[in-house]
Amino acid sequence: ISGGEETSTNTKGKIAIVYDVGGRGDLSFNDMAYLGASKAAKDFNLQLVELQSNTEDDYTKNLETLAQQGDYLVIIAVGFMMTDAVKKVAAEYPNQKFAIIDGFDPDMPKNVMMILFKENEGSALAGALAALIAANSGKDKVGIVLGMEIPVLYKFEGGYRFGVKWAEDYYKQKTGKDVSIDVLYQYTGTFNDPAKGYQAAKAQLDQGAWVIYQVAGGTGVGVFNAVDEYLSSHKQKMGPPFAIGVDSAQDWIKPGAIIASMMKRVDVGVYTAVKDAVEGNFEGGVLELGLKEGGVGLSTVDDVMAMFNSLPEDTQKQKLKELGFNSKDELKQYLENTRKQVPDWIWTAVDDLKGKIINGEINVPKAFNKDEITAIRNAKTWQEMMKLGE
Amino acid sequence: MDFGSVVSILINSLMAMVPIVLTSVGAVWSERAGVVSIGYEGVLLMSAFFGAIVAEITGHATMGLIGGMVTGIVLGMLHGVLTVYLKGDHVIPGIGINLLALGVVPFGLIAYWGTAGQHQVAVTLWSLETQYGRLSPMVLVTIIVALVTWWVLFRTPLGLRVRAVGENPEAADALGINVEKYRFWSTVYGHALAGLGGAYMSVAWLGVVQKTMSAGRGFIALANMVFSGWNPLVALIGGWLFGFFDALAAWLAPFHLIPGQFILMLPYVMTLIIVAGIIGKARPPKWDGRPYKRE
Amino acid sequence: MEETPILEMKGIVKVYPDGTRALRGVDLTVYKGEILGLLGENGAGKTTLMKILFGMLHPTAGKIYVRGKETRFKSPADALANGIGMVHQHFTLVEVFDALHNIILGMEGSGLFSKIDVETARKKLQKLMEDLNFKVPLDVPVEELPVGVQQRIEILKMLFRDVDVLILDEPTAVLTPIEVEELFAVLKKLKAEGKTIIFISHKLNEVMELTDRVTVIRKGEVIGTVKTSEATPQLLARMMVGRDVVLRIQKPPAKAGEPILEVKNLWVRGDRGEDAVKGLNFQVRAGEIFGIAGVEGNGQTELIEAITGLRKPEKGEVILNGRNITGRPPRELYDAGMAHIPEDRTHMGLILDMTVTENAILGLQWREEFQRWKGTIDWGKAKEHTRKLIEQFEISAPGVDAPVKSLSGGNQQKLIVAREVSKQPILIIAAQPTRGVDVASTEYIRNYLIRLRTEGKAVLLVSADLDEVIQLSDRMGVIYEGEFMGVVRPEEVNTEEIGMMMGGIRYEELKK
Amino acid sequence: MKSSKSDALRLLNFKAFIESIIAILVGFLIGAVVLIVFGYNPVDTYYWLFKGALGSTSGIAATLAYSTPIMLTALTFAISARTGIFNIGAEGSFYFGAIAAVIFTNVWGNMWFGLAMGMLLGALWALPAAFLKVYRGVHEVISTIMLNWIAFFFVLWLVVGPYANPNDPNKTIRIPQSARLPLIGNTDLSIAAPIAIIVAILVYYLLWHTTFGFGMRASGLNQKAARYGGVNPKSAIIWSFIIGGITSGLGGAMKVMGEPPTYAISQGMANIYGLGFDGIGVSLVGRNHPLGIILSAMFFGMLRAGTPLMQAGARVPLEIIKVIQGIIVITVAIPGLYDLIKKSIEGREA
Ligand SMILES: Nc1ncnc2c1ncn2[C@@H]1O[C@H](COP(=O)(O)OP(=O)(O)OP(=O)(O)O)[C@@H](O)[C@H]1O
Ligand SMILES: Nc1ncnc2c1ncn2[C@@H]1O[C@H](COP(=O)(O)OP(=O)(O)OP(=O)(O)O)[C@@H](O)[C@H]1O
Ligand SMILES: [Mg+2]
Ligand SMILES: [Mg+2]
Repeated sequence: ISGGEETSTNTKGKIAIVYDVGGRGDLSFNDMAYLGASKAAKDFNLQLVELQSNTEDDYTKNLETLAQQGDYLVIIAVGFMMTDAVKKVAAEYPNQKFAIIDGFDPDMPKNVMMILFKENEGSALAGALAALIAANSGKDKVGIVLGMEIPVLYKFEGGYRFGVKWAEDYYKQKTGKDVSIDVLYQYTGTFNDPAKGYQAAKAQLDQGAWVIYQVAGGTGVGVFNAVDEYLSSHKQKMGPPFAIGVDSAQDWIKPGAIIASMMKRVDVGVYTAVKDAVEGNFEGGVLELGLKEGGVGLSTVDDVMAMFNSLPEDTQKQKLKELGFNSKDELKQYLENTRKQVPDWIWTAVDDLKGKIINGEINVPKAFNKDEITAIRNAKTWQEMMKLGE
Repeated sequence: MDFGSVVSILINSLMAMVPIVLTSVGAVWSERAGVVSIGYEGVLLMSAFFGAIVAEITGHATMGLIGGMVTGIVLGMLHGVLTVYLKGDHVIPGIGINLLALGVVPFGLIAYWGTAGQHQVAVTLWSLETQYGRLSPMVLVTIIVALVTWWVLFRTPLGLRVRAVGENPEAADALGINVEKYRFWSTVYGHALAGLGGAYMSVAWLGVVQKTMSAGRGFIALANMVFSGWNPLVALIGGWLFGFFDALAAWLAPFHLIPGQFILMLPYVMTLIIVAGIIGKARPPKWDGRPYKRE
Repeated sequence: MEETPILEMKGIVKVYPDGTRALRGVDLTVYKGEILGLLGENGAGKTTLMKILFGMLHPTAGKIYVRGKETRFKSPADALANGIGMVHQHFTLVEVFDALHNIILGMEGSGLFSKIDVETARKKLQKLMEDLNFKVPLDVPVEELPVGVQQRIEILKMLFRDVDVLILDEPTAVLTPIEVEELFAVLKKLKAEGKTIIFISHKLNEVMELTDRVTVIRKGEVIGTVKTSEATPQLLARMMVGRDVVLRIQKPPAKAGEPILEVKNLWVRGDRGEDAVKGLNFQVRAGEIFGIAGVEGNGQTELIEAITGLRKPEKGEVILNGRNITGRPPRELYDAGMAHIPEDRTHMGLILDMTVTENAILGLQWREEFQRWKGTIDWGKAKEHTRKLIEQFEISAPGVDAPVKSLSGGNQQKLIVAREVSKQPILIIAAQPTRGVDVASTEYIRNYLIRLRTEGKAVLLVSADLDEVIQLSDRMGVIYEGEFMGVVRPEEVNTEEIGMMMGGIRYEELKK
Repeated sequence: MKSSKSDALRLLNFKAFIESIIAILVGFLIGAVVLIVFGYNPVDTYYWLFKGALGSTSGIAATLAYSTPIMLTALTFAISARTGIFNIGAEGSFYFGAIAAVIFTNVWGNMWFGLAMGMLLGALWALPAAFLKVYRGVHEVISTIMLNWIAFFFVLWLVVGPYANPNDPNKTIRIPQSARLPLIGNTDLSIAAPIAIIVAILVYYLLWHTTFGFGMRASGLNQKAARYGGVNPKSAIIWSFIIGGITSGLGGAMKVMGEPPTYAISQGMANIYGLGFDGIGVSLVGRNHPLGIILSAMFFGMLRAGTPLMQAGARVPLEIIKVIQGIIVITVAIPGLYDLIKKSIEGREA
């Protein structure tokens, strides 16, 4: 008796993916991992087995169960929280290939590919975009709403702050005007209470934040709603003010209110791992994806449309109806118009920063712990921050 | 704190109080009749989910609210049958309903909308757009529900009987009052209000269904019910106070006067202080949570 | 005079869900305008029968005829609609409501959602109370009222509903003699108005005084019905118990010894902060029964609670066997040789959801004899002890592991007495020891108290049953508003004098 | 005499036990219907579920490991319930037990010290609710819900700030090797599991075989009578909170000291969150009886341990198992299930 048997006859093998407790629907790395894995499964004709985790205690058990079955090309663990579990299980099953998203351990066994992202780099772009939009509107505050305070989020916050400071400098050089942009930030203490995100974003808007970057999983959905509500109560269809999405190209959720998203291409990472495994090129060790590798970046309209296309047909139709569009093209057009609310020079400036980061001229600091983020928070200039990163 | 912020915090707290107050008021009524339920967390979640479905199917947010109430009614009937007619334990079904919701909603999201975890609701309730934020008519509805519930409970024959049934069902029974009927429908009413509160979250307040969106509000509402001394009017005030401290905490957070975690504690610490310092003893209805059997 | 009976029950059988056969085919006939007494030992099935008549219970078999017509009551609502009302053995009052709301409950006289019409109800009630000279305060939460008043509210509830047939299940158990007199006056007036009354009591003299006919039930069967005018208490007792009962207590002369309990200038506050006990002084000596008589609510409860460590006195001293025990916790007092039969059997004396064994060692759980090693209970020994008590005191219980709530009231009370005596105390405090207990058990308990006193123990007896105090006590104090109106030997005074003292006249004044 | 049989019955109210079993069966049955409705094969699903939970040493080890913390938090609820208190503060004490273990084993790397400090802090955190109840009359439902949240944010602050792991941002500093609970045989199961079972038996012994426990149960059923019986209900209540805090605190400490591979509190407290609440359901299904709780915790542990294979083998989503759990718990609430079924069986025989 096996539920999977009949389908596996016409596939070339199996891959498995273990989600962390956030699970599918976090609009974030779990969803992105699914995207990459399902694409790979389709492209290479594989069967995809998904395991959800109820709590953190399930990680080891989930991985072990899969490894015991022994017939997976590669087992993908999504999320840093699985690091210890992967390390342990991989050591017990040296012939099983694993990939872990966001997880790093210096002593990780050789059969594990550790896929890491430079969220700080992508967040720097978000920060620059936010600060320039604010400065351009004569405002002096931008915001960031985060989930529970966990050090992983410091990378986002640090990068965002770096981008803001860099933008102050850029703006001064471009216009000759001094600006000082404050970053309102708050950790909402939860990844799954949209109401908390909504209230946090409202408070920040009240206090003058002009662009709000959300790094809060399910809580972040509330941030979009708060911005959207601000717009409609000011009889505006499009921002500014804006929200910035995270992890996946979230712009389609509230077109007009979301200017862009800081994408973390977990899908690319997962796809790469599967591809390598299928083609026999799988190697353990670190695979770090930054701006240069296309592992992070600000979403383009095409990215958003690709994300939108990955939704089930019905969902797409319904969403279009809800937004009042007759076709996907209209949505696309709308997204493009949204972006036109921001002057071209700002987009150019962000591209400029991106180029400098890619060519190594600028090094975005990475905050791993409280001391590091505190240092970044206290730094006066981006140059000072960069020194911290070294 | 300028005027705008004050108004904004006020509006926020009013919007945030709705699910808590509705649930508390419903729970007050149900417990006044002697039926305890701790399943409101699950009721909120499931009615947020089913309310959204109904809203989208019918295209009317009000229908969604009614859908939420119906969800509450069905769950209330389940609870009522188990506790009132079958004379079962009052606590266990609630635990079960909470667990059930944690399975039904994430599973239902995938099954119905094809999106895991969350769904943006297409049809939401009209609300008053102000410069300081949106104000839902449900705030008014909530206040009216609390007032009317209070009036009926303390001023009318119906309320008198409900209270009698919760204080001493034997006394009520001996006067020809159908204890089971009153208890059962009180339970249903309680859960129906919670259902309304849940649907409000998805089709009015937040415009989203998220797999854990009740986020402890069902339990907060129970605490608020005890806080109120089983009085719908005090529950209204208590729910608003909680919403106020919640909104205040969100507003204070960006100032980082103390570590963020301590700001997040604010509503809970304040509740505890108010209860310990001012309210103190609350006396539940005497037969609260006890099945009534004639033989 | 073959009129149609207003009520007729035929072949009523009742088997409770747990299998108890409470009634085994009872026939009962009630005529309009009579007062029918219903007698029977604890557990005979009186309450069950009446609850069936009132629609609260459904008979397993049998038929009920009301005014000649076969009727089935689904619930009390049907019975009330047929003009049958019942005052229950245990109070059925909503304690936080006032009398008015308790009375109008279910008959508020307006639509479910309209405002309660309090004023009309109040007028009707006031007239009713005036007519019968039967008054209660209408606006005080009933929990703050003395039991006697609560009992009146129960009766008013039914009269407010204009019932033709009034069932009273042991209404006098908690009343003082004066209150009983008043109640009887009202009942006679009601009878004169043509109402029919079914009256349940364990007190034979009451039945003799009030009723027209008496039906006696034993173990779920009717033993017989007699005209009261043709009956004697001895006859009724024999019918109830199935053997001769000694109705007068045989009391050997007292040989009072050393004072065991001394109460000195004791002041105790009541629940509402009032001075409930005002500077009482008395002694109870070894080998005597000291009785306290008085209308309930005159500080007896507070006095006993203060002596037994359940309430802190304001002032004064309590000395047990020469040791100052003022304000010490109960456990210490038990160790010092005190035993306490509390007035509130079901709420204080027993834990109804616990087993017979667990209840049998309540308050003795620390005793060496029940310990396996220090702090742990040897249930084997506890059960052994319980079996002995059951045997010695002739308690009828399904078993030592049965929940104590499955015992009948009389047997519950016997269990308490047994437990307290097994503490081997030097002082026994007995509060209302025979309230609601049937004749045979009453006889047993009273004789036992005498025996203990004759063996040299000190007994402090508090009872609202004046006969009981007079019969048992060697000396008695009559309490009124927390003070003794006099401490006398029962044989020195007559009932009338005691009654006046209970009403607040001092003995010295009486003798003037 | 006849006492031996009745003793056995008392040990674990036999009828209640059968009723729970029936409830579980009915729950599975209804769950099967749900599965069929959504196009899954119930036989297949349950096969993989039980295979995963009981089909291998590692499955059984996982079952026991999952059951350990919820057994201890269930005891917290049960002890209070027996004393007449609705204590849902296990969650908070659990957090404090866990953080205490992290902090103090890093001061002195001794296992017993870690466990002791976990129990101590768990008990201390239970005290505010106890005192508020006894001296201010604050209903324990309010105070424990509020205190749980306060504990959550407070411990979160410790986890993110002072006790964050400088080398690994994903968790707190680890329990030192010397203070970790030994593992049993060749499995990942630590001695936490047998310790929890022993604690449950001790609690049973305490409640039913000591004068102290007798007093607690007496106050739980009838405070007035308990007082009359020489028991001080106030102190019984306070002690029930304390002992409950101890079991949950121990649970929290053992969670981090005895579960490979983490040996720390994860960020967001992901590995210690929610176990206190789960304990309530476990306790209720176990009829608030320590011995019932041992079985009920193992049952819940089994459901958890079986889900990975159920997901992988039968391709059934995790949420289904929660639906089934919910249904089982609701079914447990149906009283007289036993009588009902007994009657129908007897009816057939007659
Ligand atoms: N709910 C019940 N379930 C099972 N048995 C019961 C129940 N109520 C009463 N009984 C039993 O039925 C029998 C008759 O009880 P009932 O209360 O009618 O006696 P009674 O004559 O009114 O006694 P008392 O004088 O003590 O009031 C007793 O054996 C009693 O234990
Ligand atoms: N002791 C009581 N027991 C039961 N219900 C009560 C009690 N006291 C008041 N109520 C209920 O609460 C309501 C309010 O009581 P309250 O005495 O304040 O008002 P009222 O005199 O009836 O009307 P008004 O508000 O006009 O004074 C009453 O109408 C009644 O329904
Ligand atoms: Mg009776
Ligand atoms: Mg008034």
